Amino acid sequence: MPWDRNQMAARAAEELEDGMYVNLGIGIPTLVANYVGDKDITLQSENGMLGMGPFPFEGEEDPDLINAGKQTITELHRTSYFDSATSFGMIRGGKIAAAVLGAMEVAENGDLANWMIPGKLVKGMGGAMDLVAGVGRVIVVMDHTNKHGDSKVLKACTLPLTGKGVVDRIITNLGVLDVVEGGLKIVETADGVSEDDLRAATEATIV
Amino acid sequence: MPWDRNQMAARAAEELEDGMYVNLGIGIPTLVANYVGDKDITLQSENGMLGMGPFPFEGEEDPDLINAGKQTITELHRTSYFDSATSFGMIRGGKIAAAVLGAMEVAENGDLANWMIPGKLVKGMGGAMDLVAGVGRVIVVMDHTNKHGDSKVLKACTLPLTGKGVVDRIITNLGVLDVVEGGLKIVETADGVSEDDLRAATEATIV
Amino acid sequence: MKKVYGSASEALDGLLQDGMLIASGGFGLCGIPELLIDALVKSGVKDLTVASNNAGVDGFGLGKLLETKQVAKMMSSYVGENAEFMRQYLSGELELEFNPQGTLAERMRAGGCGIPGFYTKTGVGTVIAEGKEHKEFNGETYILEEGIFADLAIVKAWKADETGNAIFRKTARNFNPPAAMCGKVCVMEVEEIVPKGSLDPDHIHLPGIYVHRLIQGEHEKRIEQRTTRPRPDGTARKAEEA
Amino acid sequence: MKKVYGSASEALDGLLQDGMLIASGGFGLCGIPELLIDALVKSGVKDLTVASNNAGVDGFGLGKLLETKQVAKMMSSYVGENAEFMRQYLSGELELEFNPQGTLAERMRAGGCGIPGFYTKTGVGTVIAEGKEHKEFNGETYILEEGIFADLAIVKAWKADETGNAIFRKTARNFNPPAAMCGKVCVMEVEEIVPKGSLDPDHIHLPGIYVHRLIQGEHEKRIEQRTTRPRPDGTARKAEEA
Repeated sequence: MPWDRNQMAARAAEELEDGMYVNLGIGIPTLVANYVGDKDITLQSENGMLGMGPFPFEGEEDPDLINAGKQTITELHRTSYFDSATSFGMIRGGKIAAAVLGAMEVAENGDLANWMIPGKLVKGMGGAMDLVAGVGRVIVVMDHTNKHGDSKVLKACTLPLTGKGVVDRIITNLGVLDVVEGGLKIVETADGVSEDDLRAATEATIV
Repeated sequence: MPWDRNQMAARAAEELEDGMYVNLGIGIPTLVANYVGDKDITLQSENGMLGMGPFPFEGEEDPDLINAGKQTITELHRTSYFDSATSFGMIRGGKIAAAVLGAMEVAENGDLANWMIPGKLVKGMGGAMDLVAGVGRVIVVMDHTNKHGDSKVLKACTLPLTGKGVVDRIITNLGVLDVVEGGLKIVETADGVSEDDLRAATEATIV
Repeated sequence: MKKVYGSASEALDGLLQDGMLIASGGFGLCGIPELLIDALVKSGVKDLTVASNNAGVDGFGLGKLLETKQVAKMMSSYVGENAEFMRQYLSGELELEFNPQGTLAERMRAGGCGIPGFYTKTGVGTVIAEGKEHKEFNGETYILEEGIFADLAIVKAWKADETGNAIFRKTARNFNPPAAMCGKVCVMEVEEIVPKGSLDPDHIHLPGIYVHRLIQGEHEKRIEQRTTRPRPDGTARKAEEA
Repeated sequence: MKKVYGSASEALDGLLQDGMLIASGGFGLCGIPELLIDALVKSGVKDLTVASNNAGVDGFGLGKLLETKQVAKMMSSYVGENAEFMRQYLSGELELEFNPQGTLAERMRAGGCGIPGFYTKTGVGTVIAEGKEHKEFNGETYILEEGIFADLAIVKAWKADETGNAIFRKTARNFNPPAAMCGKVCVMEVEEIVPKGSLDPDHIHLPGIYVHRLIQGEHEKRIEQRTTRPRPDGTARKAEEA
């Protein structure tokens, strides 16, 4: 059976190691925080914070304390605040060990598209281009196919790119794939999903 | 009679206007602080401080509080501290209105040499190159001639430059000169010093 | 040298010109210069280029300045929460220059620090890189991005002393320091002006040298996404690290 | 993930290699990583390139590392207080790359921020510009300076919590944050390690993400130029602004 959103998030959490500073994107990646367990993970919010805590209790929302998705959050004992130039300095400078991001399309060469559908959706890349260019390891978490059943794991992206050759690992509802020389390599499959199932659902070259 | 060190400093202080952020170099420029009177001047110390106060009272020296000349100083109510990258960001970014600096040589085109005598003195430029390139107005304060009686106000500098075409005004023991199109213009002379005296002591073209 | 002004409109007096480039602090609706934006609306200044990470929402923040069509061009990274923006952009009334968020922040800081250009890996191989100089360093390709030198910066801090030394609160700091740095003139609004000497010099986030005019005022500080979690036992408790 | 080590030597264990590039914080003798410099001397690591604004004085700070001839090259802006340095330099034993002070600080910050190169007006028309790329922006000439990417950064802060969040005191901050940023690994010494949560998150000067290893120790904090003024009436009084 393919993984659900929470299972994908749990699988992504396995990628994170003790002591890592990590940036989690919006959507499924946000859920990853629920599965880090005892690991000493520090979450960055790229609007200027390290050590992002959970949502506040009702009535304790602070308009001066939001995450990159503009949601009210809380601070922790380890928290530090800084300005946006410093925040992206640490991103661009490779200080963030990993980013877990959603995607519209990923290609077998590691290309990532997750910010724009021409003529349809013009919201902007926000910090996504900086993250994929700068962080140590880019892990994409997304459904393997779109709502029409078409593969989102492609030979080449069709949408405008967020970054070229930037993705290291893809975690979908069907399994885990690594970007390697010549295409994608299957790392594992979801329980009850065979390698053939995964290949059949994938447009990209699997080596 | 030519101005003495304190008179030169007093004359330089007249250049400073209310509200200015100013950087004072080592030597005579340091004395300028004694003559700003009631003007609201904020002194920068380029090692990371705005709002530099006077020397501490004996017994109150703080090893964590020094100026760019490595002397112990004090803070004021307006003081702020910052790192060296930020400090030179404000210098390079033109936020410092004026720098008052000493010099070995100044040329009629505004070239300044004050950091090195080849084969003899290799101390380094410190922050001088950043200051002359970045601040709004560069005012040089120095003796008009060296100890051999040779003019330090030259047609062209002979020593390695600190900056090219960077000097706006020169205040010497003999008077005040501005760097203008085609050479230097006499702004005023010290009491009892004639324009002819000043011309005679100057190698540079006076227009 | 008085920096403190009586109102946002007074603080902007003499600084505005049609067609000017304004850099604004804030991220989403957090830490935005609400009062100065309102004063810009009132002033009627037009054909503005505004460098700001976001474009506000409909009816609040920079959204107000879009409704009055005073903005000709936005330099932003994300404009997703503003229907009027989208309408004007898609109809060609409004120009939009997308900047990756970190590139935008660094371009502001660079301008403020006298750096006209810097190289970054961000955006290489994407539409962002089109038309920009490419250069190799140690075998990797980078693109040249230029510093932003704004005619005016409008920013919001938490507290400042009369000399403009300012501190920010939590994530409301965001783009405010880099925006302030890149303005030829910077006007700042704060929640409280405190006496000189009451802020620890080691705690200043933005030295007063960057702040030319200063006002104090009331801020709505609207929350864009109010997210909470259930209180386990009904008693007040701060979120604490395990 | 423990960052706290028992001694400077333990904290450097496994990080040292002959020929490596080390960035050091400090200005003059103010805010220098005294304990880590001593541990470098003890380690015997050699052929070092050291990026540091100054080279210490004879017998203290980086001067110690020069006496043992462990340094092959200095990247500095001012080395005037060190006779042994001058001797080695003039005899050709030591290589010296002069950097204008602001260029050195910005090169460190740039390296730490993933910026391989930036343009500056500083040094144009001087020996500093020789051999560097020149480029025009808006009719003015700038030179290209490259980011510094150090193998190791050694810095000194006042206090830090166990996660490495650090604060500095007065002008002892200086080059420490940019040096810390540009190190692949950064080791920090502090006067006091405090429990997590005891530093205000708004007061952190250097977030712990930049700090990989941390030690606490006693610092001599030698004063280079002890300058004072006479106490007018013999009673203790703090310098106050009029």
